[in-house]
Amino acid sequence: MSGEIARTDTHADGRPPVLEPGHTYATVTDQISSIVLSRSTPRSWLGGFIVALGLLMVFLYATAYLLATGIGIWGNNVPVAWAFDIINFVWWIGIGHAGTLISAVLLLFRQQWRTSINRFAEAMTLFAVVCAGLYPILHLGRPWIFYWLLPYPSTLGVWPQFRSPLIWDVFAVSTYATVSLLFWYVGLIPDLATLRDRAQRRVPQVIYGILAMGWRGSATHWHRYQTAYLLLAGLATPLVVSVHSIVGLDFAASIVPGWHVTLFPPYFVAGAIFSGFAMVMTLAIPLRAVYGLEDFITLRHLGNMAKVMLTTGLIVAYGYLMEVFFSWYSGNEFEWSLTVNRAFGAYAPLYWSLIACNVLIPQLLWFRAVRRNVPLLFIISLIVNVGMWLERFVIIVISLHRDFLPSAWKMYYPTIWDFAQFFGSIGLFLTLLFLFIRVLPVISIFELRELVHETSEQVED
Amino acid sequence: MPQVFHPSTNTVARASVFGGLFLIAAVVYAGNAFLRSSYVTQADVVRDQPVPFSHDHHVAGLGIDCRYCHSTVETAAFAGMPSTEVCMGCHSQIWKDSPLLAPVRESYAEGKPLAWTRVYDVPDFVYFDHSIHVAKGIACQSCHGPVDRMPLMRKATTLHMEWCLACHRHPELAVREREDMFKFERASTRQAGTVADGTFEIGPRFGGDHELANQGQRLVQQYGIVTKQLTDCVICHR
Amino acid sequence: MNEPLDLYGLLAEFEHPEELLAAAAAAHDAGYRRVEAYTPIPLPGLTEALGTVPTQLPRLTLLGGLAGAAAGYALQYWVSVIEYPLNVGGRPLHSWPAFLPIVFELAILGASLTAVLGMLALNGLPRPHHPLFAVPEFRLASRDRFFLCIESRDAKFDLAQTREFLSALHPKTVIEVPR
Amino acid sequence: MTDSTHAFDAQTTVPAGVRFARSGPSYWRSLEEYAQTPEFEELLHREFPSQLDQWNDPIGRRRFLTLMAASLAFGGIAGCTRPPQETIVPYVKAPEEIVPGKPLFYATAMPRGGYALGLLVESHLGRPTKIEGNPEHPSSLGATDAIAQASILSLYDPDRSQTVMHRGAISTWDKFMTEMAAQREKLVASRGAGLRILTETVTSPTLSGQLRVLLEELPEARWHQYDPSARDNVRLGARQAFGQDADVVYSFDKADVVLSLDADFLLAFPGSVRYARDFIDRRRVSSGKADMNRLYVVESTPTITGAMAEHRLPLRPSQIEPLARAIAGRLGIERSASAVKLPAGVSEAWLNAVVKDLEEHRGTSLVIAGDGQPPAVHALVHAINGALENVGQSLSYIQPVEAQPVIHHQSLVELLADMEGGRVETLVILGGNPVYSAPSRLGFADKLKQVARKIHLSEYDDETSFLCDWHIPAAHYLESWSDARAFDGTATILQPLIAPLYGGKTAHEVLAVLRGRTGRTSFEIVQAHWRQEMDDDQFGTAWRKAVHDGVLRAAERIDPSRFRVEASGGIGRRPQPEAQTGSGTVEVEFRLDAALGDGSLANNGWLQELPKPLSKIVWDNVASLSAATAQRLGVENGDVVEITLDGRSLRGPVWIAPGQPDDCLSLTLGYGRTRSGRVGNGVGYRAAEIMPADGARFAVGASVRRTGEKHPISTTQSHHAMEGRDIVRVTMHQRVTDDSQSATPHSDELPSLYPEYEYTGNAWGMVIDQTACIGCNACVVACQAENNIPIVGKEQVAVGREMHWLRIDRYHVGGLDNPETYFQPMMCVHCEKAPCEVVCPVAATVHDSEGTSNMIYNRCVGTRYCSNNCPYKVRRFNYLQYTDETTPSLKLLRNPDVTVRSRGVMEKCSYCIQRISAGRIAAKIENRPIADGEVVTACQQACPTRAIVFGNLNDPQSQVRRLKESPLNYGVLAELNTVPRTTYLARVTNPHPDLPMPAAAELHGEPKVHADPNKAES
Repeated sequence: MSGEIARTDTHADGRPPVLEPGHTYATVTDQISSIVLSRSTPRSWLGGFIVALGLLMVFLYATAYLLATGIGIWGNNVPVAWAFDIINFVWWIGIGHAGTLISAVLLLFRQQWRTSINRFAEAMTLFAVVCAGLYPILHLGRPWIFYWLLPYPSTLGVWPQFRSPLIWDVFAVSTYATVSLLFWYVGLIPDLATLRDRAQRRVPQVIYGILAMGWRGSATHWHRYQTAYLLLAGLATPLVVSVHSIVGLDFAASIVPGWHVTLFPPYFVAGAIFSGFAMVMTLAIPLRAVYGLEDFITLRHLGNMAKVMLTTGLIVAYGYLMEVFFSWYSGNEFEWSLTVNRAFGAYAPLYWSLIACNVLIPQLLWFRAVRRNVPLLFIISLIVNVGMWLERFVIIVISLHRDFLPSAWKMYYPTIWDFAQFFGSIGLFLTLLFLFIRVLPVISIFELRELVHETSEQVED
Repeated sequence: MPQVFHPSTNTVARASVFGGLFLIAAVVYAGNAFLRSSYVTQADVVRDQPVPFSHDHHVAGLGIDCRYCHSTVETAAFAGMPSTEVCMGCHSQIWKDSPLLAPVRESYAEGKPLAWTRVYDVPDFVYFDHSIHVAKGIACQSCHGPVDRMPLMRKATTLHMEWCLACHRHPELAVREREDMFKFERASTRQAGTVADGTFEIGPRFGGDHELANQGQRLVQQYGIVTKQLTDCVICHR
Repeated sequence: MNEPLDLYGLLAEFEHPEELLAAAAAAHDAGYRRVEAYTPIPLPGLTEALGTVPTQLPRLTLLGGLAGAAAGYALQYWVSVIEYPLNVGGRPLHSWPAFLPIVFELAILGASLTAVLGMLALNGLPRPHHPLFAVPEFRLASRDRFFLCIESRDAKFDLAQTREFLSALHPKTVIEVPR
Repeated sequence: MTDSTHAFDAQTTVPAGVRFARSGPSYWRSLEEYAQTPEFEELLHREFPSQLDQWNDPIGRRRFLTLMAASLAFGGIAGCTRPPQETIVPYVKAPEEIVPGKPLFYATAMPRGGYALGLLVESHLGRPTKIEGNPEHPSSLGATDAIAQASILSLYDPDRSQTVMHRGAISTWDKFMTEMAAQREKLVASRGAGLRILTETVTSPTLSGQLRVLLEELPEARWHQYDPSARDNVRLGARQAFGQDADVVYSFDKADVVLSLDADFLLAFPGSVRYARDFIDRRRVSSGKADMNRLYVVESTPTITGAMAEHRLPLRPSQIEPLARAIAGRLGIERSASAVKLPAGVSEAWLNAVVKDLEEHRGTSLVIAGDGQPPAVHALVHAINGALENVGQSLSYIQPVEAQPVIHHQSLVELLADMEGGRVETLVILGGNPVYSAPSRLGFADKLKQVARKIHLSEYDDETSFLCDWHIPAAHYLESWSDARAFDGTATILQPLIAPLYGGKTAHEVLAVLRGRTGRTSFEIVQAHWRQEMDDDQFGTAWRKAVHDGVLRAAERIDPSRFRVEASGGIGRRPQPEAQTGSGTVEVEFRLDAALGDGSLANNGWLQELPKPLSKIVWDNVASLSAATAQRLGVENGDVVEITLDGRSLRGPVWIAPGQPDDCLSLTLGYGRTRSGRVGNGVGYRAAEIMPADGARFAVGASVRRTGEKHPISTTQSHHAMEGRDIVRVTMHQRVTDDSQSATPHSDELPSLYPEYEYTGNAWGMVIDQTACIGCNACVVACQAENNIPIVGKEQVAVGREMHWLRIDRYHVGGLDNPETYFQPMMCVHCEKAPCEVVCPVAATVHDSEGTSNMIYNRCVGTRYCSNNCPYKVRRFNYLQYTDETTPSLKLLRNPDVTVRSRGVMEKCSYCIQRISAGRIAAKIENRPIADGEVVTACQQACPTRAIVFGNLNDPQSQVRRLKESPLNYGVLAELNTVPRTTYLARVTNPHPDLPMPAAAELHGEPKVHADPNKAES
């Protein structure tokens, strides 16, 4: 038996450790790579995968019917021309923010505890962005010419209209997808090398070999590698902020009462982080249970994520408050009647359940006891996910269904296809996630080895 | 122990990673080339017609004016296709039993119209008006090319929107004198050159020729053409 | 300089990072220049010990970012003002504030792509085939072993002397790496 | 049919002149071509509005194919496919007046309820595409109404009957003629005994001429008339007052004070289009005129006429006679005791104001009674107008326009008696659908069984045809040679625009057969008739002129002195049909539907989807009642009730109509068709089910019972209040004339960050005068017809996806019992700083250099962001494939100058850009500016009251420019700095100084001006 031993049983402050004691380079490497390489597929994985696949089928069917018939199969109308389609888009893109944020920002802040969760947080980001990216295409009246939104020298001699926030979206989302992918992949390279070297059979050797690009861990490579990784982190951080700001601008740049709010960009970002961490939590808790990763994803991690949720939750709450305040303070009759309509109109129940989910319930996280109660954290994270979806419903549908001219006011009711499309996309997300868990290391192995290294030093000196 | 990969894979791998960008570029380029190819646009492709009518013979040979058959070109959006009556006007005297003209005689006798294949066909959402173009100094040749040298009719351009725009952006490069409307000129009589993006292959070409360029400007004034209006979407789409 | 042509270099295997750091420093002091260390984790100070020069990557990345931004603005300006000026809701043709988001996104995109591709290029990756992969022990380089390799193309390389020098550093083993 | 097309194209019809060139993608879609295509055969049996069932359509084969297509397209493959090969099919012999791409306009007229509305019909290569009013014709003056606009759709309706039917089996016209020839022998022998002819209202000189000759030949035969829209009460009233028949022609241009007693003269009268014009011209203060007329309306269910009133008084129909009597009493005409007591709900103040106003305006006042009111009221009104010296001034009497004035209801009753008594062997029904339209109590259907030989001529194989032995498909009026007279007696010769698509026949031809003149075309018949009327030597020119102008001659006014009603007791009190009385507590009235009329056009999708002027309901008729009554009955909107009247009952949904008098249900005719066609079948309830047997249009004593069932009702506007927002501005006449600051309390000038765009050249703009808009919907259908706007069906409207580019917003101000009602036509206002355009990612909607906001369908990808960002919500989205691309006949209907939109594309008002382009091209070819009024939008052209004015803002002389300078001019939601090109003139009302001013006029916090009476009287 060789290598350092992590001696991080307790910290000075008595907080739970980021890595349970007794681990060496070898143990962390073996334990995590074995999830992919040797260990047999757990039942729970199979069960979950089948459910996810079923939902994915629903998604495909709904999409086929959508393409054949037109988006009239949804409940959208005039004035409510955007509904579930854009709600889901914003919801997913919001979720897709935690990953990059965790890896990038926490990396810059040298937060050791990020190590155990950044890998699958990033993966989750990618898959969420995939789901998000589908909606802007599917919601088009004529999706088959979606490529007209891209600037290319067409025979028409016409180009996209760059003043439209939707075009900003196209660039923001595609950039975000690309950079997240790069960030995730670069992070994977050393681990892929590990898997290549630990794989016994030829096929995995070849596959992981190709993906590892012949990484051999030379000192010079590590040097450039870390520089690049740090640069990416530095770039991803403003990117992540810009992306959801631009999504916020989709609304803020319009004149619809309830959309035309200068506060939107920052509070959309906060909301994104809020929902993103909630989703990470929702995924991390079952994951550590099923694969026995309690040693790596410790209560310390869950606690920290809970704190982030609490903070961002408070920022979001502040946003809600300011919305109300400004609509009153501006003295704009349209804004104010919208606010009243939100609180007491036809959709009021949704508004109040949004407040409950996003503002009231997260306050429980003030208590350490709650932050250490895993099942409770799981439930709260789920509630926040629901709440964030409701927030988008409130913003989009309630604002649209009653705007300027009362003669045009209409109610909006979703159809079964709206729900099929929504839950179907969750299926798509989970399917991708399950596959990822099966074939790639869910926790960054080399960074855990680093952790072993660092924690051992800490005690030595 | 054996290597997992053969040395050659190094080259392959690098090529596939760093060549990827060039690959994408190549695909985009090829796609564009394809869309502009005459396979798609049918430019310069001769269509089958019920009667192998030769513009070469009738225009260059006999010197018949365009308006003799396309009679509404100056007054209506549609240039007009000759009714069978018009054909028979001459062909009841000459070539009156040429087998080639059998369909014409048949049509005339039975009152069944001839069905010509459309050569110049813009999409239904494009509203082209011949009368205004002729009135503002756009000659037949500008769009239809050297019809007087076409034994069988073919489309002389792509009819792509970018092609229309080339003229609508620079009318001064296309307009001609009134009396030249229905004339066909050889390239030799004018100096060669092209409009900016090269898609504007036909019509008067006097890139370098200042005298002609100034003349173009003068005509634009004279015809009262408002150039900035020509690129309004609704000039063609309604 | 009797350097066997069929040899890539000599590989010394260590169990502890500290040993490797020491060995690397020693090799450098001994005048070896074609020395490379292989580790399962990035070891702080290792490159310095080997005397490697710091990378140019940050500068490249900056250039990539600027290029992206410039391209973004140029595209939007050309399209909206020159190529097809349109009266869009009475807004000015050159609505520069509306152009900024895309400029920013493209800057990030350009920089990120340069950073990653640059890193791969400078590292000479991808390189799935490498003499070291022929060494069975080397598989542990991605687990818990630390290796130091003195390459045969080093001016000072001499099979006997170098092997001697390495063994003096108390490695677990010293292996000859075939080319 | 090809030859026949030529037959009339070439020689006989007379184009009213070419307007201007309008090109289109389908120039060659001429009838000749269609005649040869298989589509034309298919045309006979294809699904009509496929969009109706699109919604619940399961994924069938077609679906699957579309699916594949879509997914292929999704893969971008569509980008690489070539356009389909098209062919050009020129004429063999070109008719000289036809220039492909240039429409021709032909003058004709639409007979409705017998009365003609003069029209000019646009024709592209022999297919009529659009109906306009005939400026020369007194009933139109260039305007039209919704039903006339929509009638062109019925022309192409594939559900129209297509073959002669004999006892349910397909037969032929020839067979019919041979059988009739045989019959004629017997008839001649029996001098026509047992022959009965039933027509609708007949004003056609030719037809009546034919009938007279026939009746001379066969003296035993009888001619009966029954028309559900007949005006029996009016006729009886005149007879009671004067002992003779006379029609009234109103001259609203001479009336300063108008009192309507349940008379919806702006919509439901023959000549309403003209009346609306004259009436509004007396109100238009924006055009500088100082004085303004005043309208009092007493009515039951709210109508657009009531909405225009300064002072509206809701009364149950039965209460109106006492009121009329009271007014007559105050004017010293009516001396009977009953004259003093007032019906409940009428205040002394109100009555005094009205009487005072009337007396102060002797000769310039006008009192009108509605068709539904009993003869007595009409008699009283004649007396009142006489006493007020209005006769010869604001109204005049003319010889009846009807060829043979009869009391239709009596006529029908006599016929039924004969049928029952077995005295009818052969019954020839020329048009009309009595089995459906006659009150069920009369038992027309049963008694029809006792007739040996029943012949029915009608456009549809309808309820009546079903019970007849012979059914002859009737030609649409756009397919027929005929003639008809207008409300003022003006005669018009109807010329066909197209050969009968389905081989329809006219009444003339059928009568010719009865007279043994088989095979005579209606052209010959009509021409023959007029040859007698006109002097022979100039006949050729006279005929051409008559057909070309579409106006023949008006009936001369009769000397007023012949119409005196002596003051007496109990005017109109004489044996008269008593209002049906049952045991119940509720009063029921029956009126023609505001959209469908008498239901003969029930299969017309445009009319079915046309929002009713006030309720905005589509695809249904309802029983409207007051809020209080609804509360009393414990029902709410959409609850199905059972209405029982004297033993007969029907079930229908209720709808609360603000302003409806209590305890009064208003039912509308025209719905509940069972054999109208796929569009109209089973829509709504059939009111004739319980109509009184005596022909009265209302009855007291009905009872209403809740059934507990619900019936979903689709409306296009669900919210009626302005929420205190500055949307419709209302001001009072006094303020406008006193000082010109009135209507615009705060200026619309706002600072903008953006540099101004210079609009040199034309700058198109529009002004809509809300004082003039009567909410009649003509513009809505005109827009639909001009711009190929599809219908979407009831379910889609319910979801909120109607496609009308132009909607007429209706707002209520005040209490539910009798609120003020304001109309605001709302379509794209073409903002100079359009919020919609900025957010479009593909530049599918941008401005052109003349300042109109354009929608480029073929560029639109359908993000719908523009709709969200449009504060006026005037953009419409094709959520599904709404345009019916499967029914060939509808392709003939479409306007070739407007792109047909497919699924997934946004659309909106374009200011009729195709008309602008046509005008621009015409002007540019001649190197001249476009003259003011040269370019006219479809809505503007259709508007009876000229409420919509369109033109060039850069032309200082243009009318629109002048209106923009009016103090009444303002932009809706202009505070958003959208800089709309379409602005509105505030609604001006002229309340009586002694009566309360409109609540809406106080909305903008202006001081309550109590104007001095002199001003009001001027």
